[in-house]
Amino acid sequence: MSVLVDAGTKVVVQGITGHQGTVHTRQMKLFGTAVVAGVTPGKAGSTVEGTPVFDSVRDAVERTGANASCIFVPAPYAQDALLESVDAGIRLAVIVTEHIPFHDMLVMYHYARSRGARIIGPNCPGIAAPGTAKVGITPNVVFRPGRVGVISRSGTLTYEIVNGIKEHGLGQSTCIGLGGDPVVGTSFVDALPLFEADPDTDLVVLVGEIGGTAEEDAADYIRQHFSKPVVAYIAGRSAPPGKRMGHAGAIISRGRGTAATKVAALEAAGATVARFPYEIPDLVAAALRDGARR
Amino acid sequence: MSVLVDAGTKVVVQGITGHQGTVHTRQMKLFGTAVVAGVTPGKAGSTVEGTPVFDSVRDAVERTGANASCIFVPAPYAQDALLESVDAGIRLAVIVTEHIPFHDMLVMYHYARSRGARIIGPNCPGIAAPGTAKVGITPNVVFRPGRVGVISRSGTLTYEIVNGIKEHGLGQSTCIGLGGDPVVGTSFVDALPLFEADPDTDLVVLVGEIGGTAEEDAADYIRQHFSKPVVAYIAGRSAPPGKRMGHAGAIISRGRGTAATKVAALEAAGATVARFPYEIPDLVAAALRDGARR
Amino acid sequence: MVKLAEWRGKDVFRTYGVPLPKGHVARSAEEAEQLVRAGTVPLPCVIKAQVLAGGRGKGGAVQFAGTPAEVRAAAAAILGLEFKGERVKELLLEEKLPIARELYLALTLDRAARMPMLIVSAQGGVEIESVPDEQIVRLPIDPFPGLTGYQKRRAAKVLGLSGGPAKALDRLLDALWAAFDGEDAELVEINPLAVVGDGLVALDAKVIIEDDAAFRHPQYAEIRDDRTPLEEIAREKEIAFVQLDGNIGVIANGAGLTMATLDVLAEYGGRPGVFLDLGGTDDPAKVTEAFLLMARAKPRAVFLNIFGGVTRCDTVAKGLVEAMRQVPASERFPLVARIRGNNEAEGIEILRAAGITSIPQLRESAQAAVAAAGGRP
Amino acid sequence: MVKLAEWRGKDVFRTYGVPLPKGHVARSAEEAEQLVRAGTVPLPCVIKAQVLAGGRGKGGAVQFAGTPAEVRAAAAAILGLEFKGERVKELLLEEKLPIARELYLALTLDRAARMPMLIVSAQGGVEIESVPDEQIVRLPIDPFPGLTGYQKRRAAKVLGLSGGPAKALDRLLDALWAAFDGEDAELVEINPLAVVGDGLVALDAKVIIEDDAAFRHPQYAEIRDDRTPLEEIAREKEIAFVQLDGNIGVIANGAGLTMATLDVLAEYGGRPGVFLDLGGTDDPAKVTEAFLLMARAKPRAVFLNIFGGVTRCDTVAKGLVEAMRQVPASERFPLVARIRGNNEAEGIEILRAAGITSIPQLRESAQAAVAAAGGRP
Repeated sequence: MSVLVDAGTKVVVQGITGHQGTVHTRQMKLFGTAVVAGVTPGKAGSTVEGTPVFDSVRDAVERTGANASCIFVPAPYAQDALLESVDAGIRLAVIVTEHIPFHDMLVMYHYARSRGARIIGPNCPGIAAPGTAKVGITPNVVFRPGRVGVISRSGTLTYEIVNGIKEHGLGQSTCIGLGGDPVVGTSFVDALPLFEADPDTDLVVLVGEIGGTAEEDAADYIRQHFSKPVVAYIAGRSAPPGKRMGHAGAIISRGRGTAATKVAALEAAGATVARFPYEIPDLVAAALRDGARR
Repeated sequence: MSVLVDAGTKVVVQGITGHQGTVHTRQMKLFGTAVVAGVTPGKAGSTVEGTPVFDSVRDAVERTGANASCIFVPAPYAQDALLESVDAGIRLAVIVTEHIPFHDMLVMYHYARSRGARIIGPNCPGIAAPGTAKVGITPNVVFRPGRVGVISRSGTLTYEIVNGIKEHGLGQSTCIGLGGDPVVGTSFVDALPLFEADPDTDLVVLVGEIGGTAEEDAADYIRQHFSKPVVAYIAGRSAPPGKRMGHAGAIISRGRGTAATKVAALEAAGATVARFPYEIPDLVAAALRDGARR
Repeated sequence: MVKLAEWRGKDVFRTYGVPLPKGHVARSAEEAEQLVRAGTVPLPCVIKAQVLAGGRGKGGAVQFAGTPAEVRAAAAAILGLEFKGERVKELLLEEKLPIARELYLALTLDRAARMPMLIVSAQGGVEIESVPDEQIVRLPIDPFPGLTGYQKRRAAKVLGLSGGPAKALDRLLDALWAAFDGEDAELVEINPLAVVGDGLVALDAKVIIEDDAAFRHPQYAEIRDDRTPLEEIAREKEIAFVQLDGNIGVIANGAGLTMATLDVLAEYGGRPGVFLDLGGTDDPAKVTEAFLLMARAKPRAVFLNIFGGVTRCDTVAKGLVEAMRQVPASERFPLVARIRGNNEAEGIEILRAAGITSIPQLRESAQAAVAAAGGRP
Repeated sequence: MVKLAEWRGKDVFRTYGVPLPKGHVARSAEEAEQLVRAGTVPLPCVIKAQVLAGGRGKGGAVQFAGTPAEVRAAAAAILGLEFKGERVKELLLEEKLPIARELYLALTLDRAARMPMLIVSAQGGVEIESVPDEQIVRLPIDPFPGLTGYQKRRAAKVLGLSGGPAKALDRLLDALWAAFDGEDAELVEINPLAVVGDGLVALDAKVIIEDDAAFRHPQYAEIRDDRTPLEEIAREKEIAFVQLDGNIGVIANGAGLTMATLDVLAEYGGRPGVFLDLGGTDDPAKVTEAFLLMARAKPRAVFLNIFGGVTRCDTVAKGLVEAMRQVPASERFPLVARIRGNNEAEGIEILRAAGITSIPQLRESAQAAVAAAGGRP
């Protein structure tokens, strides 16, 4: 089993005729994902990487049974693309697009929520369940089927860590890259219950960053509701306050969201916190040997 | 048992210091309802009919544990009052106020829904469960505890019919007046499942009107999901098209929502349809003798 | 509801940026001629009666003219018309445009979904009721976030528009949505919406504003195109009052009870001519006012059917007795009363003291009312 | 993010109807004096340095003046200041008002709730960080339906306002909400908000606009108050680039990996001075451009840490080799490279051909970078 995606996942790629849309359609297919449709208004009838293109998500869903969307459309049109997919019945949308105004994302989040749809992202790598399916842009080479769940606010750092887990001889059940924006559709607190319920996940690696309080909230959740071992890492320990560290969400302001508060909260919740990414594989292996956190 | 209200219902009256608010606070109390608080901004500290008045629903909920609201505030302020009550944690709001613009009601409906709150009304008599509680303005004298559920789009006509049931020697489990506006928080289709699940309701009287397709939708629901006997009546059989018959929702336009289509749909669904209000008590008594509709 | 005449609807459209033909209102044939002579309205032009009923084209209420003299003649002819019961007092003169296609667009309310609904059809220029259902597409619009880009693209596809006209539709739909939302409309309809060259033009405008939102839109309070004089007075007094084609006046409280009363009267051969809904009041003066208004409608008989809830029976009885005292003998009418519910005993006693009997059963009282009006039984 | 100077923030406020003191910007002492002589700014007045840092009052960057001569002197004094690293180039002159109380208001984002948040405190006029938490009230605002009446009443209660000032607050909050929403702001803050007679006046304005919404607000593109010159160039080239106080240049891809790299460097005594996030690119020219920009920052050493995903290792290697070719010998810097992930082998081979060794382990490569910059180990 896996989290959020399974053998029945059928992906529609919104913005499939763009460069990124095309490249990652190919990569998703190489990962073994059923990419059944693409959408670009005005391009109906063409194909991309052998996948039929439609004018609207509604057409794509009606004709192919697509049930998950991967969104690559440029930021000014991303809100419309998400609303369209939700309205067409899609209940899982991975938004890869970066630089979406957070005011737009507020609309998207609340609209999706009112319809029972889940957003991963924006500005995120998406979901990869080795051996099952991938919705997003994580590089195929870093994965290997296994029993470690990964939830991360980072992109490339996640690949680095996932690759480290693989090189250590372990593998992943599902990896979810949540994205580093201030407003994300799915946060750690939203994702943790999925892994708690997943019988094929034995442990979760949680990769956080400075900024916001998502990791503190995750710590609260872990303390109260999460039974599996957690290995965590927080990037940005040495980042100065007031400087935006690439991710719009990664900024320490007004003394909130520092690495120190996050590490302390996670440790208090019983998580093992790595000081550096390269420590993670050993800590994971050790925690797996020790078994359940409680 | 009863529907929507029970022994734990604690009512806050919004607009309690207005004339209607005061009169009906008294009537609700006489019915045996726990009216625990009133709200009128700027009037905190006073009392109405022995009930303490607060400046905000939030204060009222915090101080009295109110869990249902009865809204009498004038139409221009009704939207704000409803949002306030939902935001304060109220999950059942009866809106008595009439002449609320439907554009406002759209906002209210979707906001309440997103928070899991239920609206009855607007422009409605509200809920009365004889022997339990009343939230609204139905006259106390027409009720008597019993096993007949009543759902109605009308006001006074409901009292007439409920009174007829009483005079026939029967009584009501719960009576819900949904209101006659084009946009209502709870429609027949929303209310029927509550009565289906209520072990103390043996039969439902459904009082409809011309206009809209709420009765046709109810008929669909009854046919597919409702097991108890239904006695229905549709007011406005002789009303001419294009004339608004008092209720903003009661208008036949473009040939939709006529009494004939509603009666036909309900009869096809297995309901007994009365031609006149005064036929209802006999039909109810007969249906109760015959038992379950299927 | 306030139904706006075409020219008023187009004024609303103009405010929100819906593209319109060049045009102007005229209230006399002279004025019409002057408008085209001054070039305010280009020739050739269309002259349209400003009435609320549909079907103007077939009914001679829309004419075309190519010269000032023709304009004057057509205007004079139309101003003389009585169209489906409305006398034509105003004309709208508009340039005649080279129309490629006629489409249909409307925004109204989808009650079941509790959402506004966009209605789109490529079959414009005819009454929408006559268009087969499969050629009409209805799109619910969530008020949050409002009309979206993909819905506009869908509408363009349904209408068979691409390129320039599709872009024009995108802008036009934003304007139409803003008008619907901003004016608290029940209906905004463009039929036909014309494809003219690379753009779109609203040839007609049907706008209905919701009464209940009047507190936000005082500018519509003056418009009374769609009411009889008595209905207008009733509206000012905030009494729900409808005039139908019949001779029995009905005073009841509550819309449902009023309709049920009409149904019973009709069953026994009565023809309800006026109905007046007291609603929920506990002021006897309001009841008196309502009765006096009813008297002005000159019914053959009046049937009072009250079930006391918010409105108590004694309140109604008091108001009624006072009204009967004020109505001149020459205008009196037979009265059949039925009052039940809250304070029933007190109300019956007040009526009895004034010589009026309350018949408790709806059927029997309705039959008595029909008889009083001179019908059977 | 675009932080607006006070006067720019007040221009935004003015557009949306937030009440402000009478005032005007001056860029010289002469201009300042002229503004008060002409009556554009009434006397007595306040003269405020237009810098982005807080704490201007204590730092001498805000002064009061009662005569034109005093205005000139104060303006000259402030224009000479260097305030927390910013040179004062602009002044805002404003009338001095009779202030009854100073309050605090702000709208920003509540990330956890995914809603805007209204922040209210009766303790205005001091930095909000110094106000005890129990004196600050935070109200989440659902974007649908937006700021509501009951939230505004709550805010008035928290601020201890009633009567005229409460009515003024109601209007002001609507204006502030419209500004926050309409301008895609990250923050709109009024501190202090002054009670003046029966009304309210925004004495200060702090407005931060979101970069990502620039496509809707081209007017903010010109504002560069808060960036170093190199950061400005990077912004134009759409390269994420931050200058810190240190000497190792870091080029990585992805925000998280960049931060992790800083953390590792810091652990081994390195001081990262510039970091540059390549993000996701597959254009070698973009990589070259980034390297040339890095060269202009004159780092002691550069650490390249790439994990290939969207950005492939060979792309980076090609761009890097080209950049090293273009950098003049005098500006060369020691380079430590670590490239992993997609097309790793190809990338390593390209680097090897150019004489650059990739160290596969993060720890070892970071240690090498620190050593190259002349630190330990």
